[in-house]
Amino acid sequence: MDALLFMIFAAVAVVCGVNLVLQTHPISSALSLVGVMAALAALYLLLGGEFIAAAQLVVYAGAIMVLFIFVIMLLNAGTERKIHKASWAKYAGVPLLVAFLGLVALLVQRIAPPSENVVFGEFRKGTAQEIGRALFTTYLLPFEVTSVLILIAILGAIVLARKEID
Amino acid sequence: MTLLDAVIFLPLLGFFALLIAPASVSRLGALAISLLVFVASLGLIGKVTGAADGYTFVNSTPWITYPPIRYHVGLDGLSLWLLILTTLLTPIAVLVSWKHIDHRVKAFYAFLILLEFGLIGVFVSLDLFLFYVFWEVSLVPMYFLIGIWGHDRRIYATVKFFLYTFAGSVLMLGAIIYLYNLAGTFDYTGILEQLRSGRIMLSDRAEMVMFLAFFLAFAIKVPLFPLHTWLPDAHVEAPTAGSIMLASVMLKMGTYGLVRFCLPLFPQAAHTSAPWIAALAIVGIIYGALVAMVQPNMKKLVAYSSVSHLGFVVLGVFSFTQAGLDGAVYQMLNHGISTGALFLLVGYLYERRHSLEISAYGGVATPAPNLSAVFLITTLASIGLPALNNFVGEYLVLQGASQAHFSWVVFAAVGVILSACYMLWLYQRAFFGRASESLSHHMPDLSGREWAAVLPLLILMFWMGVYSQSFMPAISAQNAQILGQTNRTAVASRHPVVKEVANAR
Amino acid sequence: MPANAFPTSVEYFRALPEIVLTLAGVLIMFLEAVLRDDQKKIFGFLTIVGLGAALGAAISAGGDPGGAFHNMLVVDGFATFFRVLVIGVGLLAVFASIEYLERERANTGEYYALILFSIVGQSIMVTANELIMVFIGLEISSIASYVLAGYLRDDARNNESALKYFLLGSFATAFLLYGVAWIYGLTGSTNLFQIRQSLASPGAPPVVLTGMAAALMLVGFGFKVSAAPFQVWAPDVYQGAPAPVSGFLSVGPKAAAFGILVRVFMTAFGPIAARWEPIVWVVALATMIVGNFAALQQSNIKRMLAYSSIAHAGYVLVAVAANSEVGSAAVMFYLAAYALTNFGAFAVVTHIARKGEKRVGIDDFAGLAQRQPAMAAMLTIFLLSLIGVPLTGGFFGKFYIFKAALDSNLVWLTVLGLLNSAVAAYYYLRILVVMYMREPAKLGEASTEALAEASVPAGAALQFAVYASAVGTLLLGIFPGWVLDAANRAALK
Amino acid sequence: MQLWLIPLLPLAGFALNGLFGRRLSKTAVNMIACGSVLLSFLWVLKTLSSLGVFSGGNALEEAYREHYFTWIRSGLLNIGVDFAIDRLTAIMLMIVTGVGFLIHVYGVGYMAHEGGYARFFAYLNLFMFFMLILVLGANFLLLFVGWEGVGLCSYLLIGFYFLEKFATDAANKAFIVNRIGDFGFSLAVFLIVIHFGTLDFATVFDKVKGMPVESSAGWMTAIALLLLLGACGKSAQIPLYVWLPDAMAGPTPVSALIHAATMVTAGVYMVARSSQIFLHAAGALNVVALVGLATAFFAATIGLTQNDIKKVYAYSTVSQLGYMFLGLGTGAFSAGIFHVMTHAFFKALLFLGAGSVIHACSGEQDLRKMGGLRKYTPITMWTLACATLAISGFPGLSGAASKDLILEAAYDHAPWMYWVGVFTAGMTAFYVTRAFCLTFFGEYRGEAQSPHGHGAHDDHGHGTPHESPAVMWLPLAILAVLSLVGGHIDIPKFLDPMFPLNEGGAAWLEYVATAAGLGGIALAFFFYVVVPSIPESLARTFSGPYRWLYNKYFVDELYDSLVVSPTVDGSRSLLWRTMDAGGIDGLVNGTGKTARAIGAMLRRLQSGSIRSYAAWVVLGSILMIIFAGFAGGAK
Amino acid sequence: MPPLPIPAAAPLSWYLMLSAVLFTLGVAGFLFRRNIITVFMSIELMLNAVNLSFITFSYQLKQVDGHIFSFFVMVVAAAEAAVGLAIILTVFKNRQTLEIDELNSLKN
Repeated sequence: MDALLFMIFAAVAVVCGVNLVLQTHPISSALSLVGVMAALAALYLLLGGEFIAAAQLVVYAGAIMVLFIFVIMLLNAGTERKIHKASWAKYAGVPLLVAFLGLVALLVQRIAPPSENVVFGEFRKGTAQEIGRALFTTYLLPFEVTSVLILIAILGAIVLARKEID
Repeated sequence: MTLLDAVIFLPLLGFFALLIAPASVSRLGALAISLLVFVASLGLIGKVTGAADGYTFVNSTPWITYPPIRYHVGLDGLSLWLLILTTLLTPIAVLVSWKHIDHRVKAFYAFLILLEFGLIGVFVSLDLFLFYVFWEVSLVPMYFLIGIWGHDRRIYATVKFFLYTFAGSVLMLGAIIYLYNLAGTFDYTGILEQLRSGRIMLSDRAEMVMFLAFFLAFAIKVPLFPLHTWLPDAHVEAPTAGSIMLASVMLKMGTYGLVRFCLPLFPQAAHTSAPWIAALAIVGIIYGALVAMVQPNMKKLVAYSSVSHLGFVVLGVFSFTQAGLDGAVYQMLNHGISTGALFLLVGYLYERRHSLEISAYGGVATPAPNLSAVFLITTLASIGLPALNNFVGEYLVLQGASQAHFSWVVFAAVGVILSACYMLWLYQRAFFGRASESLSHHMPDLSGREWAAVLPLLILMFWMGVYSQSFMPAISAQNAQILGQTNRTAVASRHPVVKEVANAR
Repeated sequence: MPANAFPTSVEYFRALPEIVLTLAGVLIMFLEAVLRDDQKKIFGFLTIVGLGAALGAAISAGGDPGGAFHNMLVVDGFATFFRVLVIGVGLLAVFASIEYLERERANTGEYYALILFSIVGQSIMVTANELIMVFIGLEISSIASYVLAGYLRDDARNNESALKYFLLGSFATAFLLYGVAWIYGLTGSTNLFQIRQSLASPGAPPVVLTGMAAALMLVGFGFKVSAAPFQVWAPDVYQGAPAPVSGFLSVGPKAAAFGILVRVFMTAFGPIAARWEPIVWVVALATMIVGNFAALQQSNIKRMLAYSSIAHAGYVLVAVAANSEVGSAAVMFYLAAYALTNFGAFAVVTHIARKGEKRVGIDDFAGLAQRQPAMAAMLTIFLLSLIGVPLTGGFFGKFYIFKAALDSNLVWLTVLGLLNSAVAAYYYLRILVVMYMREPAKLGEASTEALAEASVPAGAALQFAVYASAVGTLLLGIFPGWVLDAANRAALK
Repeated sequence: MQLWLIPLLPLAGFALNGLFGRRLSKTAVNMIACGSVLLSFLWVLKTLSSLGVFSGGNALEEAYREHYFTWIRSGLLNIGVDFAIDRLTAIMLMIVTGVGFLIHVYGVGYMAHEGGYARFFAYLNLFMFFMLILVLGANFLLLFVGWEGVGLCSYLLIGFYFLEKFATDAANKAFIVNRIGDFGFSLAVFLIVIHFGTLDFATVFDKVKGMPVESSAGWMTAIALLLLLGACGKSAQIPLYVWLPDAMAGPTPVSALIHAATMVTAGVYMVARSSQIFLHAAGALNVVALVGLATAFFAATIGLTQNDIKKVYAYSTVSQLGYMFLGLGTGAFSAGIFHVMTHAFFKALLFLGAGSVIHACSGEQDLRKMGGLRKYTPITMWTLACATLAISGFPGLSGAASKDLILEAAYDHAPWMYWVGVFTAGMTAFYVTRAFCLTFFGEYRGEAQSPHGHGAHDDHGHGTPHESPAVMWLPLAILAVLSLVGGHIDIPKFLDPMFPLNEGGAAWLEYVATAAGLGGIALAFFFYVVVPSIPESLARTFSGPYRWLYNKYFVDELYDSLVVSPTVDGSRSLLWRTMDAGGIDGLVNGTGKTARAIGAMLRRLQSGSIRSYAAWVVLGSILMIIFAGFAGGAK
Repeated sequence: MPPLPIPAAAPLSWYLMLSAVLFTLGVAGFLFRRNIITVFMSIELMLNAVNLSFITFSYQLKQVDGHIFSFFVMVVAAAEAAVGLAIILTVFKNRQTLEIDELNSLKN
């Protein structure tokens, strides 16, 4: 059952991912990215990450992607124009990717005991309170520091985009 | 704080003083400083020559705690005269530039004095690190002297000069560090002691590698054929003062390094590679002379002649005989005096005629008899006429070399013939014959200032040629020590000193 | 669940520098909103005060080393050294920026705030003992850097530089993260000490896998320190960014990145050194070569300095490859010397470039020795230091690095590095040649105001930055003891 | 005993004239120049007499030496400035100072109207100084000092008219050719130090005495031959004689003093001085004889055809020097030295006479433009006659005495050498007589009005030839007397303790030689006075050989095309342009170019395109993963 | 009906492989897409892939830390998004284009 679910969502994720790469219009790319994220959220759930799954949907799909789409609209970016700029990435890209994927796959093969299966509900640490406790004890400092990160992001956005906004 | 320290740091202070002082007083200031240093340096002679061997005026104060780098300086017979040579030639260089340098005067004299600082430091450092520091420091002012006040292709020349020497010295730095990692100290005497006592052992390969690293740096400075091509350019483009300091003192840094470091530190490697080096030296002697013979440009001619002369020095050093080494060191001084004088006189000619082409001259003897007389004496000195300084050095070098390998001198002595060829030919073309109208117009005889600059050198030519004993004992004593350190590990069979003793009986 | 759920005061004390800096940044942002424009002059001063306070805090925090916040960060000599370094760089950057901002009529508040925050990020990086902290610190400093690089948002060069920096930076960060993920999966922890323990333990995960993961992280760090083949972004970014920012980026974040690189690889990945040492060996060599050789033919001085900074990263990597106590000390000393020297050079460039950075060609330095002898002299000092001429910090830096390398028997790397430094001499000399030995040909027929502009004296603050760097460079060259002892004491054991 | 005074007096003269000469009056210069030499001559006499030389007996059989100071000391090598005086030195001293003084005096007259008057005498004094060092020096290196010094002075004096290219060329030639000789000399010195550990004459020769005669060629032979090479340079022997004829470019007194009487005999002196070494190297000694004989013969043949009076005498000098070497080579050292002395007398006289003639003809040196001078310059003619007879070996005159001794020794050594020598003697007699006749007999062939004399360097041009002033002919007279009676000073006996003389051979040897001489004289007289048309017809009939002789066997041209121009051109085109500028420096600059090329290549990788940058990152990460995962640990 | 030939549960390695594939896809997007925004989105994709790995490992190790880490990654992603888009805006304002290949005025 789990396996079936995994396959479905994995398939969705991969298809959307491929679509993201293939689409020439940013909007469709963005939408397929949303698809990926949704699928991933489901997989998180399978892995027992309730909180993360929710965050995934809220933060990513909800907030970030909306921002993206907003900007795309703002700049009403159209489909990519075909400009022939010979960048060696275009030719070397595929082999590079294959090589990279191959290596990582090898890594995966070596690392994870195929025997161990993911059983839904076996992992209970992913709940909100577990994460909350961790955040406010062990990971207090990073959590606080993140505020600086957010602050700086806001600041940066203002600095750079002020004209457009006001 | 010894007198030596004063001699070392006076130029540095002078440098800053010149920077601060207004440009109007730069000339006089530089002259005063350099003369002061010279007088002070004369005070060093007595004590050093008094001491049989070992170092005098030693000052060893910690500079950097870790790694232990000390400000360790000292004088011995080997370094003394080179130091005096430096301090003597600096005021002369100042005098020579008096009229010749007319723009950015302040900077010029500042750099000149800074150069003196670096050069003095090189000759007195007894800490390898300190030595390297001074070695590089002396490079910078010369770079500017050539680059700013040189002739047309000065930039090419000066960059070439800097890169050539820098490339050589970085490898030396590597070797120095390696030595430090072995010995745990940069102190020259300390390392020497450890090598002698066998507390640190170098594998033959390691020794050879480090020897070559040092040797390359020095050989480039000397310059030893085929690493000499920076020299003609640098000399031709440099201002007179620059040429003088370059030829008379800077080149000696290389030969000094060979004697001071290469031989005692890496005796086995030195002996192993001696035949090859001697071969290069001999090739340099003949090659330099032949190429000098066909140069249309005076400075180039003198530059190539330096290649030839310094070939003798290297040959003497690597003969590992007392005579050869004494001759080599003595020849360093001689070359400093006579070639310095040659560049100085060429500079005089240039100031008058604004050309370095020999063809632009001819018949100078008629309008300027004194100048030509002085030039003639210098010429004779540089071709090694007896009773003039070079003869003593060349004789000893060849004598020593002949004791090591007679076949060496059979070739090397050819250089003596050739030197006569190119110098006399130069003299004939430049000074003999009928002077053209324009030439005799622009060819006043020596002025008082010019006399003042050249006279000390003339006197020294005769003095060093006739009564070498004023200088030689100190040198000999030191060389004997160095030879002892060098030949200890050398195989007895090719042990020239032994042979010399045998001959004596 | 650790006993002390709530941090103690000493822990806050150990984090004080970051706190101080953050507060200063926030204060400035607040004032930016409320103050009138003519009152905003004080920002520069404010920033300096904040940095000074942070400096004091960092030093005093170094007084009693130890971990804090569940060992999220650890304050040891190493961390303190780098904290002081990055804060010092920040000070210089501020001094160098004041005049520039006025000249470019950019608003100052955010700028200083960004500088402050990016320093927060850097100092978090270097104190981090936990990959999460490393990551967040890295991001803080990076994001700030992205913004700073594009600070003059109407300047096309700024935009491009910012975009490139941002995209490639995030790209590389993704690799870093992936590596972290693997390390986490393999060792079950993100704490550096625990990682080390698990790698050293008998039941350690297969070294092949950890090596690969380490390699992935090296990609991220290598990008930040602009090591080949990840150096590609540096020239474009440094050339495009505002001159003082370029100076700041080329030393501050880079120093921090090196700090954390050394800490992660020498402590956490110490047990698998055999895996990454060869990589670093190769990378170091490649970086030196790429930097030095590509710099040979640059005509834009900012870009040339960018390449040179790549080359210097290569030298530092040599010390990293040495992977020894001496090596880490060498890294620290070199970064200190390099920071002063390189930033000083950029400061001079900032001054010469004039409004809109029109005068950044090497030819624009022609005859500088006559027009602005002091500036020329200072730049000479910096260049000589970059070449590695004795009595300058750069020389001692190189010296210690190659000493460390030879200690670890990296003979060939040393030889090649030394030869590289000889090659490098060539392009530094070119600037000296232009400054001292060329007459200002372009100014010859240029208009009088161009001449006037070319010989405007530098403002007090900028001059202070330049002279301070120069003095520091010389001090490190003549009396390196004080910094070197600190570095040796702080070296990672 | 203050031997040092002997050389130092001329040196002082040099210093005074050299430094202040231009500000001094002519008389003052004369006083200084001649005075200093005269004083040193007198001091020589005083020294010798106080050493009891003139009181006969066995004075000076042991060398008397003085040590002044150490010149060079290095390790075990210790070379002092020592003067030593023995019988050989005594003779040389007498010749040098005596003849030298006469020539100085003569110079006063000859140079009276020349520019650079003070310079001339300064150089002359300097020459005296070095020449005296040469003969007084008590070790090889000091000898070498004088050796080089006289070379320098000859350089300066040959190039005295430095406005003329030919003069300075000749000067350079002289110096450089001598350098080639010195090359050998110095190598010999090195060998001597290697094998004897010292350069002091006494020590070295004592050691040699103890050694066996070297039959096969060993290091002793090597030393001897190298010394010989040096001697060949200085004494103008084959193959290094080429400089001497050109050296006539100098003023005539110079030719007389340096290139006839004294300097050129230095080689002979040196060989005689190191006789011990030569005696212990039989092969080398033989070579000396051969070289001498060959030189004597060929120089004489060349002399037959020369038309420049000074050239004639120059070649005769070369030839006479050959005789001396023949003497040395055949073991008759004393004969050689004897000939040195007599030759000094008559050859100096010949040159001074020639000078006087040239002076008379206001600078004309071509025999074809002279003639019939006997009515204008009687004194010159008579003195020259004495010299001519003396050199031709007229019985009883100085030349005959020494030459016959040499020839006898040659006969003992190898009869064929004797015959060649005799033939040469005949030729000698022929060409000196020829010169004499062409000068003084027949009609004056020079143009009556020569604008000015002595080439370009004389301000008193006047038509008809005229006798020289007393200051010039007095020395001539004295030398004439000497060359008449000089043969009766029994040098061989005086030198006997040093060079034991093998008792003279059969009497007929003398007669044959004398006959040859007289025959030569007669033939020349017949050719050039009685039937002046013969020479031209001969030259026409034997035009081939004549041209060879007239052009001195084309030796100069040979050397030039074989040695000089290849060296120069090779150095210029091959070494400098090709190797130095092209090869080595090209390599250096090439390195720089390569570096920049690499740089350009690396720059192009920096395409500015973000995607390619990303590709770099990916590539790098792949490589790293591979390296870390699989090639890892390969350190 | 016979049971489908699929295991009851998916092994960990599948999850990791998926994350690897997604990461690679992200890289692919970066390399091949020419629209800056799309390129930026590819980065987001890569980050998501990394998150998946974290969560998976966290499951394997039975630890919460992985979740925390991915949480921080999200935050960072958000921050990056804000700044990145701002940068893109300025670029667009200056150049009126989002073609990534047209941004190569700085090179060599």
